[in-house]
Amino acid sequence: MTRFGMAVDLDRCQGCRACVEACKIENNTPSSVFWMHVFRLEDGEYPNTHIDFLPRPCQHCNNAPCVKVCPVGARFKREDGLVLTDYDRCIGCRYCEVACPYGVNYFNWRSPDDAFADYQIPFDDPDVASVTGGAVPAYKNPDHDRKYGDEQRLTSGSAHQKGVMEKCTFCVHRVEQGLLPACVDTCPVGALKFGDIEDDETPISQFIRSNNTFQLLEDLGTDPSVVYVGGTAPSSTAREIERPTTGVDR
Amino acid sequence: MTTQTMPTEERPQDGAPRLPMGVGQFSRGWLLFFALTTIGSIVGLIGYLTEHSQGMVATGMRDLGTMGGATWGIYISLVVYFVGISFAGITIAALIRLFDIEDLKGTARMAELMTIVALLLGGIAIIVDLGQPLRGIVNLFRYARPQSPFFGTFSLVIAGYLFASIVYLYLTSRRDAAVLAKQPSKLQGFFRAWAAGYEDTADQRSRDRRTTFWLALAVLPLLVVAHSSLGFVFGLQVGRPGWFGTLQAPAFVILAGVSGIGHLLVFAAIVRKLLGQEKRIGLEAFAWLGRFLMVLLFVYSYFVIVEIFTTIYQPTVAEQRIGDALLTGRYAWLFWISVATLVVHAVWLGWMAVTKRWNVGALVVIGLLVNVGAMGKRYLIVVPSQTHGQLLPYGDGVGSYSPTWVEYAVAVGLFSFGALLIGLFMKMFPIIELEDSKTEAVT
Amino acid sequence: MTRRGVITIAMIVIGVSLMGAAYFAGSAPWCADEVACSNPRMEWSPALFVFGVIIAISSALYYDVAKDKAVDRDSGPKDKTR
Amino acid sequence: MAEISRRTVVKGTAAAGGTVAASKLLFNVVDSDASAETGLQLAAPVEDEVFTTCWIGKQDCGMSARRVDGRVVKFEGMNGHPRNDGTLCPKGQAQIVSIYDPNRLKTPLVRTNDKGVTGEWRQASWDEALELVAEQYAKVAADDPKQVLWQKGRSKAKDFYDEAFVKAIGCSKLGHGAYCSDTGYRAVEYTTGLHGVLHPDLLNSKYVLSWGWNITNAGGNKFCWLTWPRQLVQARENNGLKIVQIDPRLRPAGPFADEWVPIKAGGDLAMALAMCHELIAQGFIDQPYLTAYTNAPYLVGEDGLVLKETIGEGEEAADVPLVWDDAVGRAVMYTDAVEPALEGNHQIDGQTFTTSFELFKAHVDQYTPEWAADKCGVDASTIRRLASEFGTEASIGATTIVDGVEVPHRPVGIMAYHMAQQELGFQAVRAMTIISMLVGAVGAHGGQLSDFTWKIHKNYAAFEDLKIDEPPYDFTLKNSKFFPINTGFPGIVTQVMQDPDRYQVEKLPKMVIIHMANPVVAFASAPDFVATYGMFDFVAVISPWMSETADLFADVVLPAATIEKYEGPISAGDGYIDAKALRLPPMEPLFESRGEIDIYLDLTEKMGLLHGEGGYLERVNDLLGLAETEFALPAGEKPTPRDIFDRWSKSQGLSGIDYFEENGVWVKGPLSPAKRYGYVSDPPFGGAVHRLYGESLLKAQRLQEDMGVDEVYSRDYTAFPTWRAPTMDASPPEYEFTLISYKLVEHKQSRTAMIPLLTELGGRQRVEMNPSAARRLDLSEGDVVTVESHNAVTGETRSVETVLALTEGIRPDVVGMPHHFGGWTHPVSRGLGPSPNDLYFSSEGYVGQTADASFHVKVRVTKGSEST
Repeated sequence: MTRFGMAVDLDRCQGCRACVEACKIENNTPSSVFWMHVFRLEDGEYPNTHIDFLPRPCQHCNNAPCVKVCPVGARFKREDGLVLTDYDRCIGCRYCEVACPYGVNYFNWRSPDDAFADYQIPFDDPDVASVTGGAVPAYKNPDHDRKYGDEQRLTSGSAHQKGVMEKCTFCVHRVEQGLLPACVDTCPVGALKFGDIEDDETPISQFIRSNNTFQLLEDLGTDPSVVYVGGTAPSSTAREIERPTTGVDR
Repeated sequence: MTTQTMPTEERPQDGAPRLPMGVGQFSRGWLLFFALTTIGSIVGLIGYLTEHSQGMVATGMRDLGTMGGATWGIYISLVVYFVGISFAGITIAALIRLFDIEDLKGTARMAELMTIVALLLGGIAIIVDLGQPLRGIVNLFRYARPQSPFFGTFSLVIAGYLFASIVYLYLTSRRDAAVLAKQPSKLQGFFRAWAAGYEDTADQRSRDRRTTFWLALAVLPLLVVAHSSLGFVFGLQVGRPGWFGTLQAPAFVILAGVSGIGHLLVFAAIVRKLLGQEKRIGLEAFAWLGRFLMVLLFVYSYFVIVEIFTTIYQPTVAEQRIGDALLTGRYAWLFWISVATLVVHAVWLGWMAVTKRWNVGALVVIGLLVNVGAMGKRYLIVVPSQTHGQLLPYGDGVGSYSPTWVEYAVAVGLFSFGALLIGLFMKMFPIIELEDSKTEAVT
Repeated sequence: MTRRGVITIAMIVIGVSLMGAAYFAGSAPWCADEVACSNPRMEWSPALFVFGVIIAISSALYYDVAKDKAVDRDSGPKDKTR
Repeated sequence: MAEISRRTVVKGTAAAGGTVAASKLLFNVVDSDASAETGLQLAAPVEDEVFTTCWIGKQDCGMSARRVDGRVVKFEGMNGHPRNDGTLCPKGQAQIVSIYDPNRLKTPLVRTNDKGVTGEWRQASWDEALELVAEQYAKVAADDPKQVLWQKGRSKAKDFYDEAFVKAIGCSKLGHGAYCSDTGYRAVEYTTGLHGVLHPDLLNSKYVLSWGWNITNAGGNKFCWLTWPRQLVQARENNGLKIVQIDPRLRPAGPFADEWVPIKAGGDLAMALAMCHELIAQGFIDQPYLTAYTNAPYLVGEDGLVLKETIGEGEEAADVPLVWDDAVGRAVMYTDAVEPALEGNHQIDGQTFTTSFELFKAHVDQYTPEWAADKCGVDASTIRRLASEFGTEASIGATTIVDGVEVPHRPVGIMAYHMAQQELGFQAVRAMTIISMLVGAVGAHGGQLSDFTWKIHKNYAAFEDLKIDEPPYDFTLKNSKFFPINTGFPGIVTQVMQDPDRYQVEKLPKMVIIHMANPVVAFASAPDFVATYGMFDFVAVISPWMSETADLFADVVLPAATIEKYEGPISAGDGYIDAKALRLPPMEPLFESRGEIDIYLDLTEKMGLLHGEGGYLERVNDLLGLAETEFALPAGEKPTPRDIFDRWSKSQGLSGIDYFEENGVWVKGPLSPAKRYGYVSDPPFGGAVHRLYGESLLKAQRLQEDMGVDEVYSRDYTAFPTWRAPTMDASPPEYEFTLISYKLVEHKQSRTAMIPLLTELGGRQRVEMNPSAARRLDLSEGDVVTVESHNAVTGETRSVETVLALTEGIRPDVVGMPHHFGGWTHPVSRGLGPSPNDLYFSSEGYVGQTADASFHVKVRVTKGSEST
C-alpha cells in the first residue's frame, strides 16, 4: 500500500515561504488563503533568542479528525493517504475546521471572484481577458477542472465555489501525474521531501528513518503523514513573527 | 394585549360563544405583537439574504489558524441554545404524563409548543450556518455519516425529536380540538380536522393516555441521546482545548434544562397573566418549575465549579490560555455574568424553596436571566476554544471573533420568528389544555 | 391482539428495523481511512433512517388516531358531534 | 545526506490514482459540471513550456513557464540551472501576477498637470511620446549632453543596452549602487582588486562570520538570494559549517545562527579592528601569504609613504615598492626579494622605515577587545573567543588538493554584504577583509572570496593614485576633493542640486531619464528626492508601473514590459559552475508595453543616434563583443532584440538563440581551481598585491587637506581602518535608538511592492523593538508609534508613523524597519505604511567616504501619531 507523506527538514528550512507562494499559484488559492503556511517562530529572551521555521501544510493525518466529523463524507481519506475535500459535496458546515487541531482548513467565505478582488488586479480587464478569456485568476490552472482518483471527485485546486471548505491536497493533480507537490518542487533548499512513507525503500522513508523526527501534536493521535526532521516541535512559548496579512477584514 | 382575558364562553358575542384562551380573537396588543415579530423576522431574513448573496464573509466568522478567527460563532451557539430550550418542553410534558403531576398540566401544551418552535429555530439556525444550505438539506439525507456527531444532531434531534414532539403535541391536543370543533366558529373545520375522529370516549381517553405515556417514555431516552449527541459535537474533539471531555454531554443536558425551564417560566407567566389563567396555572406550577430549575442550577453550578477547578489546577498551555480568557481575560465579563446568573439564581430559588414563598415576578426575572446565562455559556463553549484554543503557535495564540450586524439580525429574526409562531399558534389553538371538568367523557 | 396493536407494533418494528438497517447497513461505514468510508453503502440511507424514525413514532399516531373499524366510514366524528 | 533529486517521479503513482489511467489525463477528460462553473472552454488546451530567466532579483534564476494556450499559468525553476536547479523563491513564483496586472502602464502617458502632485495624464502614442523625449534631449544636449541624466535602479541582465544608450547619447549616469553595497565593492576593489564584497567559499567552508548578512532574507553580492542558502545548507550538512551571526538582529540568520552576537549598530569597525588585534595577539598570522601577496612587508617611511624605487624611464617609468630582504640584509624591490621581512623597522639612509605590517600591529595595538566592548556592545571575551575560533578553524598552513591542484585550505570566511551601508562602511569592510588576510584565507579553498573570478577590476589600478580635480565639479562630484573615491550617489546629487555653490558645481542636470528606478520612495533620504526632482526641466520614466517618482515628477511615462521581453546575456553560474542564459519572453507583453531594448532602439532612432559612428548599434556591437566579427549587427539595419541575441549566441559558438529556447541555459562546465582560488590563479591573485596598507588613501587625505576640504570629507581617508565614533552618536540622548533597515525575503526592489501576492506575505510596515525597551517606554505590540530621526549635523528631524512590533531578536538599543514600503500608486502597496527611507539622511555625516548612503540614524519612538 502506498501512503503519501511529506518530510520537512527543519535543519534546512529557511522560512522563505517559496512553498507558500508556489502553492498559491499552482492551486489558485485566493487572497488570505494559505494551504501551506510557514510559521516563523521566535522563542527565548534576548539575547538567548532563537528563531525557528515550521512549514505547515495539511498534515494528511492517518487518523484524521476532520474526516471523522464530516457529516456528508465530503472530507475523505484516500487509500494512498491523501485527505481530500469533495467540493461538490461539501455543505459548508465547517465542522472539519473546528475538528482540525492544525488550523489548515480554509473556508470560502466569499465567492472566489470576490476573494481574488483583494489582490486588486481586475482580471476581467479587457486587455487581460483578451489573452486569458477572463480566467480568475489570470493564471488559472486548467488541471483543477478535472476529477481525480478512482473516486472521480472534484478535489483539486482552490476557488471553485463559495461556501465550501478547502485545504491542501498534497497537489493531488500533480501527484497523479507523477509530479511532486508544488511546494516540494519549488523549495530552494530541498527542505521538503515527498513520497511513499510506507515503502521502506523510497528516499523519503530512508530519510525519515535515518534522522530524529517528530510529528505535530503527536499526543493527539492523529498520526500525521507530515513528518518533521531535525529541530523540535514548537514550544509553548514560541511566538509567531512576520505573519502574512489577511485581506479579509476582521 | 391585556384587555381580553376572560374565558370566552362567559362573554357571548355575535350570537356565538367565543373560543377559549383568546383563540381566533385579535386584540390591538396582539396585532402590535404580530407586527413587531413580523418586522423582527423580516430583519432576520434581510440579514440572511445579505449573508447569502455576499457569502459568509458578511458574518464575523473567519478561519481558524492564519486568519485568527472563529469559524463557528453565534449561529452555532444559537443552535445549541435552541435545541437546549426544546429539552424542557418535552421533559415537562413527559413528566406530567409519567408522574401525573396535576399542578403542571396547565403548562404542558406550552412546553410542547416551545419544544417544537425551538427545534424549528435550531434547524433554521443550522441551515443559516451552512455555506451551502440547499446542498446541506439534500446531502444530509443523501450521504449523512453515522460517525459524524452531526448525524445525531440532524437525524435524532432535528428529525426524530421534532417529529416526536409534533406527534406528541398533536395527540395531547386532539381532545381539545374535538371539544372546540363542537362550537361554531370560523375555525370549526380546522378543529374538526385536527380532532380527526376523536370523540372523547372513555376508550379513546384511555388509549390516548396510554399512547402519550408510552410516547413520553420513548421520548425521554431519545432526549438524552439527542442532547448528548449535541454535546458530543464538541466533547469528542480532542484537538480543541476546552471542548474535549466527558462532562460535555451531561452538561449540555443540564444546561438545556435550565434554559428550557427558564423559558417555560416566562412563557407560563405571560400566558397566565394575559389569559387570566391564574387558576389553571397556579402558584404550584411555578413552584414545581422553580424547584426543578433549582435542582438543575445546582447541578450545573457543580459542573461549573468542576470546570473551573479543572481549568486552573494543572492546565495544558492551551487550556490555560482559554481558562485565562474565560476567568480573567477577554471573555471574563461574559463568563462571570453567565456564572453569576446561574449560581445566584440557584441560591435564590433555593431560598424560595425553603421559605416556600414563590413569587411569579421573581421567577420570570430568574427565567429570563438564566437564559441570558445559558446563552452566554453556549457562546463561551463555542467561541473561546476557537479563538484561544489553537494548539499551533498562530499569531500570539489569540484569535478574535465579533459578530456582525448580519448575525445579530439573524438572531433577532430567529427569536422574533419563534415568538411569531407561538403567537399565531395561540390564536389558533388553546395554549392551555381545556379543563377536564368542562367536558366529561362521552360514554 | 387487536389489529390496531398489530399494526402499531409492526410500524415500530419496521421503523426500528429501517433505522437499524439504514444505520448499520446502508449508511457510510463507521471508519475514516478510505474513500469507501465517505460514501453511504446505499445513497439516501440517512433519509431512510429518518423515515424509520418517523414511522416508528408515527405508530403512536396510528395507534391513537386510527378508527376502530377501518371500514366504518360513516361513524366519523362529524356525525357524532352533530 | 543524499539530495533527493528534483521532480522525482513519485513512487506508487499508479497505485495512488488507482485506475486513473494516464491516458485519461492526456485526453483531458474534463468534467462538464466543473468546467461549466469555471467558464473555461472545453476544447483541449494546448500546453507547452518555455524557458526564461527570472526578472525580480539580481539572482537571475532560470525558469520554465508552463503555458496553456499561450497563457502563462506558472513559473517553475529550470531544471539543471546551476543557480536554482528546478527551484524558485517566493518572488520568482509571484511575478506571474505582474504579467496580467492591468494596474501596469498600458500606454505611454503625457502629463497634463503640474509636477509635485499626483499626476494627471493623457494617453499618447509611442511615436508621440518618444518624439517628445527626443526633442527635449536635443534641446538639452545642444548645450551639454552631460546635463542629461540617465538613472536606473538595476539592470536585470548584462547592461549592454543601457550602456550603449548612455554612451550613444553621451549623458551622465547614476545607478542605485550607492544605496546598495557599493562602498563594499570599493573597499574590496581597493584592498584585493576584486569587484565584489565578501563571501566565503561556502561549499568548502567550516566557519563563517555572517556579518550583517541577511541569509534567510536577502542574500549577498553576486546572488540576490537563493543560491547562497542552497550552498549554506549543504555546507552545514557536509562540513558542519558554523555560522556566527554578527548583527543587531537575529532574524537574518534565523535558525542557521549557531551563535548570535548582537552587535551595536555602527560598531562593526570597532569589532573588526579588535578581531585583528586578537588574531595578531594570538598568533594567527599567515606569514607566507602576507609576505608574498600583500603589501605588508612594504617599507613605510615616517611620512607615511612607501619607500619606492623608480625603474625605467619616461613613459615606461614605474615606481616599485621596496621591502627589507633578510636574505641580503637590505631593502630591495619587492619583486626581487628572496626573504622579505614582514616585521620590524629598518634604518635606510638615516631614515626609519617600518614594514606596513609592523605599522598595522602598532595601529591595532590600541584596539583591544576591552576597548572595543563598549563601542560595539560585544563582550571582550566573546571577541577574543571568536578570534580564537576563527584563527583555529583557519588551520593556517594547511593545503588541499582540488582537481589535482594543491590549494591552501582555510575554511573560514566572512559573509558581509550590506555591512558596507554605514558611515564607516568602507573602512569596516576593509578591516573585515584584513581579518581574512591575516589568516591567509583570501583566495584559499574554503576561504574568503569576493568575486567568482580573479579578474582584477580597473579600479584597483585607479585607486593606486586617487585623482582629485580642481573645481568646478560635475554634479555627481566625481573626482572631487569631497569624495576622492566616488560611487556616484543620487543622494549627494540631491544635496548638490539644493546647494550647488557649496560643492562648487556649475552645471546641474536639466533632464532625467529614469529607467526602473523609484528614488522618491526607494532611495534613502527620500525627502531630498521629493525636494529636488521637480527641479528638472524634463523627466521621462521608463517603467512597467506608474512609479511614485513618475507620479510626482514625470513629464512622459513609457510603459516597459516586465519579464515578457528579451534580455541578456545573463550569468547563470553558481560560483562553481560556469553558465550563461538569456531572458526570453514567456509571452507577448500585454497592453502597449515593450521591452527596453525595443524602447532604446526606437528612442535613439528618434534622436538620430541609432545608426552611424558612435551610434547605438555600434555601441551594442562593442559591448556585446560583436564588433569586428561576422555576427556584428549590420550598419543601417534596425535589429529586433531577438536578432541581437541570436547574433550574440552565434558569436559564442552556439547555434543561435534557438539554443536557449530549447535548452534554457548554456552550462559551460565547472570552474577550474585556477579560476576559483586566487592562490593558484595565473598570476596568483590576478597579479594584484593586496593592500593592507592604504598609502593612496593617506595621500588623498593630504591632498584634501591641502585643498582646504572640511575634515568631514577627509577624516576617514586613512591608510589603515581607523575607528571614530559615527556622526549619529552626537544626536541628543533622547534619540536613544539606532534605526536599521533590512530586506524581507518577500521583497526586492520597488517592483515587488507592486505584486499583491508578495505584499500579502510581506505584511504591513512596522518598527521592531526589543520588549525590554518597549516596557521602559510603556509601549506594547501593535501600538501606533511615531519614529523620529535626528540629523546630528543639521539638527533636522524627520518622522513617520507606523506600528510597533516586539521581538526578542533585536538589541534593545536598536529599532528596525524593513524596506519596500511607502508606495502609493499601486492599489496593493497603498496604505501599507511608510518607508524607513523617509527617516534617513544623505548629507554629510550620513554619507560614507566614498559617497555612499548610510542606513543608520538615531531615532526616538513615541506613542501615538505625529499629530498628537
